[in-house]
Amino acid sequence: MSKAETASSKISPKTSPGEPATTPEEFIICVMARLLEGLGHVSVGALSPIPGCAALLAREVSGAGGRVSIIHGDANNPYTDGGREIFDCAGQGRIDAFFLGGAQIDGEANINLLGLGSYPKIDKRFPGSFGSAFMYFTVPKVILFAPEHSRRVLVERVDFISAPGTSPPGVRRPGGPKALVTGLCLMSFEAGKKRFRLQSVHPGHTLEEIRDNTGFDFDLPRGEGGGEGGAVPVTPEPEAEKLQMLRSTIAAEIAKTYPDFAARVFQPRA
Amino acid sequence: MSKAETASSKISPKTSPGEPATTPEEFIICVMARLLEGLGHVSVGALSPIPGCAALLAREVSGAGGRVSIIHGDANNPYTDGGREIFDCAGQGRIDAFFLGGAQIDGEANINLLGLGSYPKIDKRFPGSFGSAFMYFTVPKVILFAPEHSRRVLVERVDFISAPGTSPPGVRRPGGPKALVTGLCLMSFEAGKKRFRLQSVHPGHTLEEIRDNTGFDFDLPRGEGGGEGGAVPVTPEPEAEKLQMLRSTIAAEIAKTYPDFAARVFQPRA
Amino acid sequence: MEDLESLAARVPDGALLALAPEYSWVPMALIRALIRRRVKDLHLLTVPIGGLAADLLIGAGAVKTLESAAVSLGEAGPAPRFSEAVEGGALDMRDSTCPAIHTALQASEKGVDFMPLGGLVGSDLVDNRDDWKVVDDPLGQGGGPVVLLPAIKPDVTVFHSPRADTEGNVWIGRRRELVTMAHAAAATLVTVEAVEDRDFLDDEATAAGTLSGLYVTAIAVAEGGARPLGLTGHYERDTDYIRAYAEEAKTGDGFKRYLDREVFAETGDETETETGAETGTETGAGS
Amino acid sequence: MEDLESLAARVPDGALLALAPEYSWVPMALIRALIRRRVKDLHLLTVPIGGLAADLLIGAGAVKTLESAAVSLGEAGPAPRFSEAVEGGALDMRDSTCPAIHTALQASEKGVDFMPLGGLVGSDLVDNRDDWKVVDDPLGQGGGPVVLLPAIKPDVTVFHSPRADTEGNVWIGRRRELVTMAHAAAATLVTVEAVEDRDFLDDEATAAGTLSGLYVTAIAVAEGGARPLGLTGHYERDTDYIRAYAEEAKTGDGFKRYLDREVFAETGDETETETGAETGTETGAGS
Repeated sequence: MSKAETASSKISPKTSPGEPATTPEEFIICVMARLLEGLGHVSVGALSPIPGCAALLAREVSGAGGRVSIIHGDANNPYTDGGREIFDCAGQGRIDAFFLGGAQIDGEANINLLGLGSYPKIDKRFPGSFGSAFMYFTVPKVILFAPEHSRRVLVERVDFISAPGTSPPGVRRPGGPKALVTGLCLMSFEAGKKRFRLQSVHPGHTLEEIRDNTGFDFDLPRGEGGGEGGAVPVTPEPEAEKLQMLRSTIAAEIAKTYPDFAARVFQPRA
Repeated sequence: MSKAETASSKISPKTSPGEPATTPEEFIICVMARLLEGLGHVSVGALSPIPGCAALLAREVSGAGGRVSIIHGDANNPYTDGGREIFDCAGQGRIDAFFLGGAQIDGEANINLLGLGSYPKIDKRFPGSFGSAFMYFTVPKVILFAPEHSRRVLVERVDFISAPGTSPPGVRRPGGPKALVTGLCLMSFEAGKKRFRLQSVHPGHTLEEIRDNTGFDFDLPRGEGGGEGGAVPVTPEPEAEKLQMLRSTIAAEIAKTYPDFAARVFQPRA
Repeated sequence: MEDLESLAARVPDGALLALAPEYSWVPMALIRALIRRRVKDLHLLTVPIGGLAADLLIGAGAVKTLESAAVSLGEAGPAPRFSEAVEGGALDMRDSTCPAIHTALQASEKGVDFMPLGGLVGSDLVDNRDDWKVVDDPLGQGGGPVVLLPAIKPDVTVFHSPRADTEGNVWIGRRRELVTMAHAAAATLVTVEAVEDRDFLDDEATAAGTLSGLYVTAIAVAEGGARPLGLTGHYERDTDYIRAYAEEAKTGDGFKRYLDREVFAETGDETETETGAETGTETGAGS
Repeated sequence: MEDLESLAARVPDGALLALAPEYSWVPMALIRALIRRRVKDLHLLTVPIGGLAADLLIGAGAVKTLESAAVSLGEAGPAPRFSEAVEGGALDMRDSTCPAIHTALQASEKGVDFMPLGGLVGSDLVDNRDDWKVVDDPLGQGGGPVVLLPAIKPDVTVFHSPRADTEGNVWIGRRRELVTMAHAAAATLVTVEAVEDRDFLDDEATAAGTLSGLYVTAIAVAEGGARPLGLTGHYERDTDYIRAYAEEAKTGDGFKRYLDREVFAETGDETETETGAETGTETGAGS
């Protein structure tokens, strides 16, 4: 359900001596995985190898008890009740985290997977809204994923709301956006304020660069006392141990669903 | 879904020389089968060997194209989508005929499968309404089956309406009662008039006897010109050919679902 | 590792307990264990028809509320403890009809508050269910009156299956009411004849008849766990036994004798434990 | 006996045609036969996501109305004929979301006019669907606004399966959206790799993954009938072929060349007929 899976090529953090350099994909996977540790059930949609790796890595790190489901594949696919089951499962409250992308994401976390223009007059059509209008409401921790951090993707206002970021009181909504992971940074989302808050900037990038490439206004990290305007942390590098796990166990596991991706991203070193 | 399956022991019609006498069960089966000939799909509920035989016999007589489904058994059971499928199937309009019994049936074809007394104060409890409140609405040809023809069963007004015989205009109701088969006679039901009409009296019985044993008023057969007050025909004896079919092919088929019944009713002669 | 008694301990007093019909793998050994642990105040939901298990629980005084489309011992006749309890006003009875129970579980399966169902209008069932609501076609397209059924969310679904795998998946074959019951329930407890060292989901042929461990809270091995009822492909329903029960349980005294002999006396089910048959696995991710 | 062309003749112009997603056994040979018979004015429903088959039908001018949650060629990128048709205003587009399509089919499966679904409120999809209705909790219990989706009843459901049996039953494995699609539809047409001389319902193991012939109108054998898409356990998706299509079909001229070569030229599918692969059976009791 997410778009092109190549993160910004600007990320090229240092690694331990003797180890190959961390790739942008590996970096993003580790950022995402931190958001998933300890969760009971992370479900991953179609065509999502990076979220899939993140979910598998988080499960591995968290030890027993966690479950990852990857639809459409044969491995890690628990669904035997047809195409509706993943949605039923979310409606039952059995999915703790899910990923959504967006051709456009705006400052209120509305997402647009459908197209550009004034509906129904579409100038540039994307595939469509998929299950976003339901999953965004039902899964408690939805992680938005935008590899391309640009004003083209992160807009002031989406052209079409495939799924709204927030809902008025009275609308039943156990779920919603909790974080946004891009090629440049990690943001959290505060539904009460309807605003994103920058959490950390990926190594090699700056707040300036993020402001320049973001079409909406956002809050800065909270300071020591919880107030506004704190310093902007750097997103931590992947821990060596996790990187090792990712390149061995997880690479083998994700290859069952995404052999091409695994070969491209992990194989040279596996 | 029907009650005790032993038809009145008063039926003992003559048979061809050399053939064993027709049993009451065989007679009723053949009466019912005539109502089902040419139908696309006859579905039979649980614990219904007599309707099951009738449906299988009608299919055999009608030639190719007919389908009989018998739930809960392994043979002739097409349902693989769980307990709801027979109801969904009826809701889709794919079941042409179904059987319902009733601890009580009244003159407006209301049926009571639940109990005697003033609900919820039940003096005599029966199992319950099963799926009658749905099947009676959705299956075009529901055949009521009351082996015991008595004022205890055929009452003026049922104590509890498990399923109503008719519905007011505006209620969607493609289905409903079309006939009532008892140990004494065959009646049809006219929804517009909300009344049963006697069609024929089984051999050896009389209109007088039926009046004495029926708790509700009913119409007599139509006369030659379609008017009221025609003569009362005798229900035809089973055709020798059908009886032969019943005792061979159908007996073998029904034994897959009801071995005890088949052994008791057909086995001595099969 | 779970056994029958630890599984039974997972059903709290007052639970809304969902039970499949007799042709659909009722966990009789677990029901007996529940009676032994003297479970009480159950809200029992039969999906949609009850039989021996419901009659035992009712007779043992474990059931406060019963929601059911019918209770019967099938060819063995009426369910004696059920009939007497209703006639004596001892049950909070919520009479229903088969498709209404299936539909209300589907509502929980989808996470919605209600589902519509055709038919029903004019049945006395509707007048006596203050939780059901008849509305005029809410689409406003002249569809006429329709009954809205509130979702039923069991606290616990229980069933017996021929087999589980070591991943916590359970074979359900074509008994797909068990799938809906598990999806709708907060917890699902399963007894099985045996646990196989494989993953049913690895094989397309077995995957089709498998309920994922995602929905299974705990599993215990109980050989013959559906007896005296039948289990597809394993053993037949013991009709003589059930007829004898129907006769003996006609009186309260007879039922008490039955319970003492068949449930409380530590012979039948307990023997299984002694022979090591009742070992079990707990799956990782119940809900 | 049915073959691909007679099956295609059973889909009338203007039909509401339901099609499963690419991982769920799309009958590509039948889609090509439909294009050869120049079917038109289809109301195409993708359940819930469309791919190559939808793109071919749209490009061939066979689709008037499209109801879909998304159309994409997956890893091969956007569906070029779909994108151009929407951008050019050539389609009556009814944009939906995956669970809404499943739910609307379930409504037809149950024979009700509508079903409720959670979420959705506040999505622009809702504002643009005049057939969807947002109502305040009709149970009157403060559940808040909920979307009611009218039932979708396909005229025809089509799919490809590894195998049918001689009784007209079809194997669907765990692809149970095919069950709902068949239940909801007036007619269901199936192509299969082969017909086996047995009854899937006789065996509990195969029964679990079987759609009864009760719901199947007609069957034709079409070996490789899902190619270039994949078929579980039989052949893999031909990703190179689909990438090449995505490139060639970017222009109208390229698409026309593709159609002439791959659909209208009597090579691929026709060869199968010559080798006797396309024979078929018609089941007795379609609906």
